[in-house]
Amino acid sequence: MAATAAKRQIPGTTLFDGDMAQKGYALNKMCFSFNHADNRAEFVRDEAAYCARYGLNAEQAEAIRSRDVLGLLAAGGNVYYLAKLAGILGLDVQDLGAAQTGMSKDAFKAMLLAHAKEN
Amino acid sequence: MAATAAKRQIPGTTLFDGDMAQKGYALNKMCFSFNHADNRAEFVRDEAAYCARYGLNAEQAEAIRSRDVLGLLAAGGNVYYLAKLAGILGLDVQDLGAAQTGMSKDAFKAMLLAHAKEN
Amino acid sequence: MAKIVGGMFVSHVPAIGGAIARNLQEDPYWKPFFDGFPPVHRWLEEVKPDVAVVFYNDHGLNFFLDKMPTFAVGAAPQYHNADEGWGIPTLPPYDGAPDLSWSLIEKLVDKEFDPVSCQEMLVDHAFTLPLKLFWPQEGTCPVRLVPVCINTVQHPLPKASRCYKLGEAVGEAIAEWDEDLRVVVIGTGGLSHQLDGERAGFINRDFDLAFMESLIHDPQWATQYSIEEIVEKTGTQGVELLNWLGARGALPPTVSKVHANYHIPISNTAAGLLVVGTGE
Amino acid sequence: MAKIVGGMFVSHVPAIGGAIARNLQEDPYWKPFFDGFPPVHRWLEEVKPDVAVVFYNDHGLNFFLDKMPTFAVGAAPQYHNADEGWGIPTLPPYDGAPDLSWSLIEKLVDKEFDPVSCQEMLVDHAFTLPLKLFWPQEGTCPVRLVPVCINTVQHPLPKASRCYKLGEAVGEAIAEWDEDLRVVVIGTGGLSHQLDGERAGFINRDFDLAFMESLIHDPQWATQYSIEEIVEKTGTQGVELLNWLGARGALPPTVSKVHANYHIPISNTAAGLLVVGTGE
Ligand SMILES: [Fe+3]
Ligand SMILES: [Fe+3]
Repeated sequence: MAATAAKRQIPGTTLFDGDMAQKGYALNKMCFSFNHADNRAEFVRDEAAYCARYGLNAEQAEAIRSRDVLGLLAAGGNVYYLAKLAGILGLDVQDLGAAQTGMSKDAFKAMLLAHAKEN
Repeated sequence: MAATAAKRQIPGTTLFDGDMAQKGYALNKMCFSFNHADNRAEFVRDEAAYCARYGLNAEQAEAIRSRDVLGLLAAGGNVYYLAKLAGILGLDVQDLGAAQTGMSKDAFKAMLLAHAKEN
Repeated sequence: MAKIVGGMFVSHVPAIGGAIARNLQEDPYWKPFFDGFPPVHRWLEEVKPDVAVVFYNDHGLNFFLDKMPTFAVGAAPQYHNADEGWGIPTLPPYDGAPDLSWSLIEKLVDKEFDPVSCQEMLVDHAFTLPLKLFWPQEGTCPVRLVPVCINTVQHPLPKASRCYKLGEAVGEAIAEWDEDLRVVVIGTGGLSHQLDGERAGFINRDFDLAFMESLIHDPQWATQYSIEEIVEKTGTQGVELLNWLGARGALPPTVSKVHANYHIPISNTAAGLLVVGTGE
Repeated sequence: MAKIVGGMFVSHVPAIGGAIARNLQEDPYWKPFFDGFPPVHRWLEEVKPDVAVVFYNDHGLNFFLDKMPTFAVGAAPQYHNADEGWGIPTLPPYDGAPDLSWSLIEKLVDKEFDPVSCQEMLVDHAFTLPLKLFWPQEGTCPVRLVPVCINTVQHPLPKASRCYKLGEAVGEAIAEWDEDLRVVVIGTGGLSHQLDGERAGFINRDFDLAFMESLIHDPQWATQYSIEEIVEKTGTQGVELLNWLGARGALPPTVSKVHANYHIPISNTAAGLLVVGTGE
């Protein structure tokens, strides 16, 4: 049974609710650990071992391995914690945006700028 | 300025409010550490050094040294955390009660029993 | 739909853990306390709950003053007990009911409560010992759990009336939960006792008995009192009766008494036990 | 008696920390954003606040999902910033105002809010960067701080109307505080942006401008929307405008606009800035 009532559908958007939180706890806990430089270094040294230590499931570990941002979200990742992982990987939020929308980074940035011109 | 409004006076009783919490933070944090057996052992090995590491002030450190229960409370100790210290010292809650009321332990236990006979 | 079958209210004291570990149930000191439980065990075999929602207070195991919640609701798949520092045995983990937990949290937030959600949570003797008293069998506890933790440590404590309303909202959320579950609500702590200060050893038999009686026939009676008044009447730790009020709030107004026991003292505490049924 | 002199509302983005550290205020990308602040600095020199109450959201520095508060109020003597993992410089500690914090907490609990009290609390970029933008001078921040943290991470989030009421209760508590202090309230976060999902990059200029306008003339306007509606209109992180609503709730109904700026984009975010005065 889903923990939550029927949800409003917002295109391209998933609310991080109790269902997602249950799914993603291990992944988010790993990302929370990245507040510490030692932990970031250890992740870089051996990603797979670090993921295993936090008990990531196969879907989560594979999404990490393949740098699959939408896959990380689908596996219960919360963007507030995933952002710390992105920092390690040298990705900024526009890289993430491009990866998720299928745009080039330049196209993504142009899209952002275009919002300034609306109306 | 006191953090809190005029307080109801209850004889022999201090509510653990914001004023007390500010005063006792270091002491209570030290006692919270006693959830771990390693920390308890380290305290036993060198009480003064352990108190110093948690930044206890002179009043708190002296109350620890002299096993002064009312002094620990006056210095901001909260009984929920102090109870972990009592455990290390091998004191049960009737020892604490006796120490605070100035009774012998037997007299304190007799006083508790007498409540059963009220009315 | 989930149904609340009844409420169970009991004091908690660390020493109970030691007494259970050493099999002191027949010891003269402990016998008047443990003798309260066989009727509860028989009732539990009749009503067969699947889930228990436990209103309790943490004693500095899971929460410290750096992040002290007013109300916290567990939403973990499992809850672990751990060393609290006073040498009682650590009990085996408890299975959670996280979907139900999230449903409670959603409905509480919707009704303007501000709970802390806890996807990992250590549970202390206030949670584990009542469960062990109610389900004394070896091994893991046979019901799934939802912990609801109320601050009784750091003043300001939530008002008695607020705790009762919290319980009401929990009760409504359980009733709306679309799964065929039998739920028991549990409140632990109190009754009158005071561990700290020159008034240590304070006990108030009259108030305790009136309070236990009120939970059957006039459940909101104790909500007339401020926190300071409750401390004055029941002691600095007697205020843990807030957990009883929370659990009582989750029950319908009319309940029937199944069993009660009251014994002074265990440790420094007046030990109360009350079980009420809803007829479900 | 303490007086609220005004409210300051601003977006927060980690990259602002990097821009400050590298002195990019005049860089063409950053200039339209940083140019918003000199008028704010002049206003602060006029109103000279002693204390700032900051409504913000934590991004996984101080709080994790094991203990996720709906509302948390700092009550520490000092607040430390720390490494958040994305390489912006750590800023010096902030002085607290713990007596005022406790007074707020007492009054919130009395009014049936259920805050977490935090006697130790790391503060992240959502707290530190707005302060650095408002008080850019070297060294420590010249006002004492009371952090009020609102959950924008783990749904269910508190409703917009609840955040506004939280602010109202904070405002009343400040007004009742018996010390001659000048207080500014700050709300950080938003405006529209979405970092995650196929809709990443979503921005809603019309809504943002209407929201900023509403804070001056119709402050409860945004409380008509559910959390889902706010996410739909402003993005998954645009919902951080809850912090602006909390801060606005603490101000009197009538305020006057001191300064506003709106610029798209910094990072993926529509950056808003609004300062209003109470005339105190
Ligand atoms: Fe207790
Ligand atoms: Fe943010």
